[in-house]
Amino acid sequence: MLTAILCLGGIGLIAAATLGVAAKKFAVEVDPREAAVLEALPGANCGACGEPGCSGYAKGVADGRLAPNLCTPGGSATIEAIAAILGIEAVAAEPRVAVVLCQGDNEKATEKYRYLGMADCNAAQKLADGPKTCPGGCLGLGSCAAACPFDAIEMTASGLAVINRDKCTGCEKCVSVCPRQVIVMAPKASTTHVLCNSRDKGAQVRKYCQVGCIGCNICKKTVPEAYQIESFLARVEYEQDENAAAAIEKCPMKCIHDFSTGYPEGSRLGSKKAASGENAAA
Amino acid sequence: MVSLLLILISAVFVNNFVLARFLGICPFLGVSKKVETAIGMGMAVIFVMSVASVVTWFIQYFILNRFGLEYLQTIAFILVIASLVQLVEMIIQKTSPVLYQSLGIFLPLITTNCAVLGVAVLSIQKSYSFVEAVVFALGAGLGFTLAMVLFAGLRERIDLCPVPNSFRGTAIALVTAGLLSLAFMGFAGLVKG
Amino acid sequence: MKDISRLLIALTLIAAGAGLILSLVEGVTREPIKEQRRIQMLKALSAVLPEFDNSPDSDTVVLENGVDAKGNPVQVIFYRGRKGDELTGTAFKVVAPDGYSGNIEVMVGVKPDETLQAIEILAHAETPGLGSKITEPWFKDLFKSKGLDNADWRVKKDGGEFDQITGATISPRAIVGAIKKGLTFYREHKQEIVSQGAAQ
Amino acid sequence: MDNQLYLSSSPHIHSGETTDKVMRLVIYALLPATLVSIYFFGLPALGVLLICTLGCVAFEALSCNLMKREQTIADGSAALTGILLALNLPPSSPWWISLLGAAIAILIGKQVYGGLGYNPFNPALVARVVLLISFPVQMTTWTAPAPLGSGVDAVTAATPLGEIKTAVMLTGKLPELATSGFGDYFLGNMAGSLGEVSALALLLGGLFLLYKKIISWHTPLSFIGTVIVVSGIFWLVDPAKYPNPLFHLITGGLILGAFFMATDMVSSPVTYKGMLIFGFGCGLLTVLIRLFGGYPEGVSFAILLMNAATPLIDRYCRPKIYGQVEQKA
Amino acid sequence: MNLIQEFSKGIWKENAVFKLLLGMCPVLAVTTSAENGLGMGLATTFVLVCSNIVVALLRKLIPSKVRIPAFIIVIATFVTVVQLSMEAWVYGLYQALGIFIPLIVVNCLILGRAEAFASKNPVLRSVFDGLGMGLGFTLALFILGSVREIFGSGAILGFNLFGTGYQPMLLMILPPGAFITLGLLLAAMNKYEAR
Amino acid sequence: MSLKTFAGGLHPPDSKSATAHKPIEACPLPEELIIPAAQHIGAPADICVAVGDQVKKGQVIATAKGFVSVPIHASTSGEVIAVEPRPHPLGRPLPAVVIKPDGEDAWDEALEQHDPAQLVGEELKQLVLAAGIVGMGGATFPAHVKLSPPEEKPIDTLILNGVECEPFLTADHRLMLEESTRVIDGINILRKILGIERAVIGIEANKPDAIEKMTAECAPHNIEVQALEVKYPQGAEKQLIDAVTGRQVPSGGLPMDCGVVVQNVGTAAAISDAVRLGRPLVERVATVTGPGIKEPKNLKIVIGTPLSHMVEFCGGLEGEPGKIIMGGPMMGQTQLSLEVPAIRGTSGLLLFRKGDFSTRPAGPCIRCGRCISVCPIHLQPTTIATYARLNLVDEAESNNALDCIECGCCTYICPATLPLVQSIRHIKGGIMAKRRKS
Ligand SMILES: Cc1cc2nc3c(=O)[nH]c(=O)nc-3n(C[C@H](O)[C@H](O)[C@H](O)COP(=O)(O)O)c2cc1C
Ligand SMILES: Cc1cc2nc3c(=O)[nH]c(=O)nc-3n(C[C@H](O)[C@H](O)[C@H](O)COP(=O)(O)O)c2cc1C
Ligand SMILES: Cc1cc2nc3c(=O)[nH]c(=O)nc-3n(C[C@H](O)[C@H](O)[C@H](O)COP(=O)(O)O)c2cc1C
Ligand SMILES: Cc1cc2nc3c(=O)[nH]c(=O)nc-3n(C[C@H](O)[C@H](O)[C@H](O)CO)c2cc1C
Ligand code: SF4
Ligand code: SF4
Ligand code: SF4
Ligand code: SF4
Ligand code: FES
Repeated sequence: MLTAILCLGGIGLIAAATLGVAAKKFAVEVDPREAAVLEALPGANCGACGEPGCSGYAKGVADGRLAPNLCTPGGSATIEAIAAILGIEAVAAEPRVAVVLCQGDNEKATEKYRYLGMADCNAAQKLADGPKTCPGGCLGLGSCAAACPFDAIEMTASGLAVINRDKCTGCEKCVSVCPRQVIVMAPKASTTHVLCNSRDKGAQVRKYCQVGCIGCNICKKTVPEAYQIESFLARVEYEQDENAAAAIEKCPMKCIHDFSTGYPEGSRLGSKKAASGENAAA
Repeated sequence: MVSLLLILISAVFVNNFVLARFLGICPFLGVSKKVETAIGMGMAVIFVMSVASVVTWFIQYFILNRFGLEYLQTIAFILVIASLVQLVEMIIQKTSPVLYQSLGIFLPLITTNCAVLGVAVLSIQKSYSFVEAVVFALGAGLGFTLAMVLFAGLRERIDLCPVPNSFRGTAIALVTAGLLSLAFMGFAGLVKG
Repeated sequence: MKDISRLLIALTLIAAGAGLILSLVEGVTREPIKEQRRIQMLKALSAVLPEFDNSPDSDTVVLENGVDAKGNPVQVIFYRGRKGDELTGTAFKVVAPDGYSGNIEVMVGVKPDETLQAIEILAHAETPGLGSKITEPWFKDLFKSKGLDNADWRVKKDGGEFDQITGATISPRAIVGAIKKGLTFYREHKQEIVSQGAAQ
Repeated sequence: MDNQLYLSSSPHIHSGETTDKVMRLVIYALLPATLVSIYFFGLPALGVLLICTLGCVAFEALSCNLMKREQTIADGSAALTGILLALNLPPSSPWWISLLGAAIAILIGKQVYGGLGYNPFNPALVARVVLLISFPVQMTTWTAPAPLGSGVDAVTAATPLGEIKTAVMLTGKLPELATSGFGDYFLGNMAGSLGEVSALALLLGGLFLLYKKIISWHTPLSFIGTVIVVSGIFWLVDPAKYPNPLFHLITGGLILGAFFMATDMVSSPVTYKGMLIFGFGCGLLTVLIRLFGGYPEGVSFAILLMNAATPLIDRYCRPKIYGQVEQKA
Repeated sequence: MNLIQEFSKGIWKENAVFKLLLGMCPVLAVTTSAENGLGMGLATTFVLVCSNIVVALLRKLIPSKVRIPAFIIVIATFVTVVQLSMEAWVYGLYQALGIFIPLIVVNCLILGRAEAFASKNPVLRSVFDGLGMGLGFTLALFILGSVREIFGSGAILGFNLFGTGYQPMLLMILPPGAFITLGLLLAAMNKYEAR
Repeated sequence: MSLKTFAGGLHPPDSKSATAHKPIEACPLPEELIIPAAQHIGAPADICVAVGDQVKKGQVIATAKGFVSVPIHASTSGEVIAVEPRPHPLGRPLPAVVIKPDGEDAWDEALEQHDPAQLVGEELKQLVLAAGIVGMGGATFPAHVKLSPPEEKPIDTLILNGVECEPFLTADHRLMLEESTRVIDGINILRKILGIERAVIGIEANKPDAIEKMTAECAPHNIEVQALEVKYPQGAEKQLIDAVTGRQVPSGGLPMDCGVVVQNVGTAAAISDAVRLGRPLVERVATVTGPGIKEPKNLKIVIGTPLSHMVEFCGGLEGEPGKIIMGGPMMGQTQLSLEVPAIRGTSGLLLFRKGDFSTRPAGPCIRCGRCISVCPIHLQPTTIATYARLNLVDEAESNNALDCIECGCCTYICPATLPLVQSIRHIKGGIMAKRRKS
């Protein structure tokens, strides 16, 4: 028994002594933030973050190279702790989501030409400014869906991007990738939108789209404070849009939509939503 | 000589530490996303395994066996390995920043890599001589590296594939590891024992 | 220096504490473990030996049988089972080096008339579901009462009389060969084995 | 609106060589071998072929449906995988083995990675090896050829490679069959998998593929060449223990593997240099496994192992690009 | 978070195997049968709970520099206790689990919980955390072991399921089967969760 | 003589027989000419005329803006009837001068004739600039820029590109047969500007008559003629240099980095006119061909002629057009309508009906490696395209995406009918954008 205690104690002593001395002798300056992050990490050195060990990850986080949420063992507590150390702000005050301001899918809007090639909106845009006749309409080739890190965008069968407002985190990746600037960020609370992005004159819009905004001013006349019209295109004033929905029925082109009542007809998300609604009722 | 070679081949291919013995799976799954990282990790493991097997061999035969303390094997080994790894890390970090970048950063991960402890325990279990133990450790490290680098290559490729949603991430990595291990079954029987 | 000494003390104490606890636990488990190992041994022995009432694990004869690959002598331990004073059988371990994957260790029990009482597979690394069928009773029973003189020690496939295992001939073949060798060795050294130290 | 004008990026003409055409040509190239196998092994062989092929196509269709992806059975790759799988099975395989094999090939070997073009391992070989390991009894029970119309009943027999493996294990010496009967082996008159048997039929198909430029010579040549050289060295060292290169060449799955399976472009390197390395690795591993491994045949494992190394080979075999020499100088 | 949640999170939400992918070696290695999986899981749970208790008790006393070695010693102690006890009283399982008993020491799960949880929480919470995590681990091992045993040997906990006509799929109890089965299980779970 | 060539490339059917033997015909003036300000690589020219102005043929209507830019000239005499955005070959309306020809086609009297023997290199170069000479091989790169290599990069070889490897096109072929004197004169001027002796004309072996004629006529001028293997893209600058000199242009570099300047034979002819006659670049030879055209022809057209006018002169359309391609089938650009004008870079007009081209949707890459084996730059198109699909800019860059010359070989050969070139072009844009940012 004594030998066991002595032996193990001895090994412990030697280990501690070497480590202690070595720590003094080989001390290396480290970024205090890095040290703090390391302290906050679980220290499991499991590699779940994809980095070689916790210290590698701590360094990456301190450098800003890595996101603070990659440590699975640590869970949300660790993420918060790291965020606190790095002084990263908590989530933005008002949640915003992306909205695709277009309803002109293959069935409702015309094409300038038939596009053959890479399924990428930016690539198509380079060929004579994209196949869609409407210069602002969604091309439907899904660059935004591919870019969204949260799988929040679905492409409908008829070629239109639809954003799942529950999944969207407001990261704006899709906005920066869309060649037609048809995606905008809007407050999540604002559910009424004019789903059109064409600045052409009404007569021209009618030629190429069944659901395009023609700038007829009816919505503005109905709810003056909620709408604004510029270059033949109506926009909802998101600051004062409580009553915006009142104009929906009035719009002759049916291009105003309220997302609180589900998704526009024809989009896959729409049908999905309806189905889950039934479930909820049952 | 031949027996040493057989030990080596067996540890690298036939009884590959990762794919046949299931040791060191955590880093195998965790640090195999990029080939470069996998190579670095592999080198670090080879190094630590070799050093650790030397030290633990001496501890076993000159301390534990001598005092009849075989039952302390686990605790003594892991204590030694953990301290050793930490020590090596500190030394490298101070003395050679270059080496540290390419090798040292992997060291902490190795402390809790059961492959290292596994090598130490197995070579005692197999009553290897000192030289055999070292060769065994080397082979185990090489086998680990081989599996890891092959796997990292495959994963880099899979990253570019439209894997079905439910398989994305770890699931497909595990299936791939399974197929890799399946291929390694071909080495079965190449060396007996 | 202060934190180093704190560090030293803490780690040493914890390690020593661990040593203390473990040595205590070891103290408690030492006997049961010994007993377990002995029971394992006796289990194997009683499976292959005819009835006995002594402790065959302590009634042994050790003989050398050639050298192994490294040149060290190979020791074979013969365990002798007795009933009363009568020698009822002898058990010893044979090793088949040519199994499908690695050595197969077999305990064989020989009756005084040089035929087998039974065999038991102690250790093997054959493929589960294939070679591992050597541990199934029907296979082990093939060897009951077989001796050098009343059996053709080859598997059926090679013209002998031992059933092989479908799809896995190598493992049985290895065992048959090893037992045959063991029996031959037994026959050659029977005198020493039976009589040595018989007094105790 | 019906707009007939197309716009696209250049170029505007295409060679006309398409994926389905490539697959179709490979299937044609396999016809001689399938016919020979049906000739030698009769209805059971036909059964295995049908179950594997239809099974693969069905599982492909099923998985496309499940994943809501575009239907891809028309590209012919699933059918090809099925035929190749069948050629890798013993003629006596029970129906459920063939069907399970088809499921493994298509689902685990291919579709979990996203379908055609993405699988890192050869699907047919994944299935074969899974089956071999899972059901060694069924997968190593061979029947001797019973040519159509000969009225001979199928009897179990060993493959030449299996037989020499057992013999060498047993006696340390080669049996007689390792030095004679090569003519029969070449034509396919021996026990083995459907597609292992007739080197002649397979060679015909392989040459057709080479001629049609579906495959390049690099992989088959370096594969077969390495087998000849490495097995030749062993043979020269001890002709009593190691069979001669010709034996290696025309028994077992070497020809099938070298021309049809190692050349599966999806799971092998894309550059010529890479293909040479790939073939070399396959050849070396094949001989080592055949001579020293636990399995009598090593082609499948060798190819799978090299499949695993393919990403690395590709990585280190990038062609030197135009104009890069000068830049460094 | 109350104690119940502390306990239950480890069973599913933060399951060590399915969600955190910790301690994979024993998960893959010993699950050739449901029984082995169960045994390994319980052994790990025991060590986990005990080490959580001790670490939670000592958490104020251990200087942070030697934190890791100290935790490892604590864990190794309990592992050795388990090892010795199993050898003494459940010898068959001891043999089946083989080298993976000493390797519980390096199971990232245990050190991870010691570091991440026990060293920051009081004893009682740590016990519940350890229990939850451990049982979650055990559950995962049991499931994996069952699946592999059912397909690989046609049996569950040793009871033959399908009669003699069934051809067990040997692959399942061999190494490749371990990886592939776990991969497929994970995919099935992803599918389930994505609904 | 053994034919020289480069490594890689392929042999698409050359489809030149419809026009190879047809002499160049002058296309009559259309109702109105649309002359865009952007006709070359570099900054578009500044329009300097207004509606109502009367212009003479060869008069400057837009001035060069910056060094890499050239002036634009009226291609006939008449009245400017509009200065506004008009459909442009690039696919969107761009500023253009619209001229209603007065039918006289009168040259601007201010244009002076010169004797090259009397002028020094620098003066000749100014004439080239003033004449708005750009590369006629398709890239429309201002010629005076190419002719101004910096001191530290000595030039020793001038290569004349008479390869015309694009299928269907025969304009350069006919030019060499019919206007060899102008070409040779242009070469002599170019040699004088560059101050070098060595000049080589590279011609693909499928134009034996051109090789024969040029060999005979070049001999007295000490100009070499090199017959080259028939292989696409033999006419691409880098491949041509490799074939003729055995040198390789460094990755990311220019021909002058290996002492070579390459000019199209048409460019040489235009330079001859610019110096001897003082005539700017207002007309060019273009092949109008393809299964969608009734009578394929080689035309001499004035810049600004709408494509519809050229089609009409060639007997009109054969069936419904499916693709209108400006240029050849490998590198040409598809057009939205026949209303766009031919510009300085228009070497041909190719019309396909639906069914004459593949509309097969792209499948997944089967890694057959063909694209790699045909790429004349030895890139791995499939790898770059995969990165492009996933928008992985850095990975594409490290795979040398920027070296791609967009020759189209890879897309042509790909059995999965993947739009490889388009993907690579797309990611090249991404790489350039990233570089600009940092
Ligand atoms: C994965 C695998 C494992 C095998 N394991 C064994 C084994 O453990 N024991 C054995 O005798 N044969 C084993 N074999 C079979 C041998 O390779 C050999 O084919 C067989 O022993 C010959 O016996 P047979 O004549 O009954 O077919 C195995 C085969 C495979 C494919
Ligand atoms: C930005 C830019 C600068 C260039 N500068 C020169 C130059 O200084 N000298 C030269 O000989 N060519 C120069 N070139 C011309 C190219 O070498 C090449 O001839 C031109 O891009 C057209 O080639 P292509 O038809 O093969 O694409 C330049 C091209 C570009 C795009
Ligand atoms: C793929 C490819 C093919 C080309 N083929 C030709 C050709 O056949 N004839 C030609 O004159 N230029 C061809 N070019 C353009 C040449 O690279 C180069 O720009 C031109 O010869 C330079 O002369 P220029 O500036 O006088 O046009 C080709 C370019 C590319 C990228
Ligand atoms: C030359 C050639 C060889 C092929 N070999 C195989 C093969 O061995 N196994 C297989 O499953 N598919 C093979 N295929 C078909 C196809 O590539 C295979 O289904 C893909 O691997 C699936 O992604 C081959 C195709 C070609 C063109
Ligand atoms: S919203 Fe923009 S990026 Fe998305 S599919 Fe439409 S055009 Fe493309
Ligand atoms: S990319 Fe970002 S902003 Fe756009 S839909 Fe996805 S989550 Fe929302
Ligand atoms: S990658 Fe570029 S250079 Fe290479 S073949 Fe394709 S288009 Fe031509
Ligand atoms: S040619 Fe097409 S299918 Fe072949 S490797 Fe290139 S991209 Fe892939
Ligand atoms: S349990 Fe994590 S490496 Fe083995």
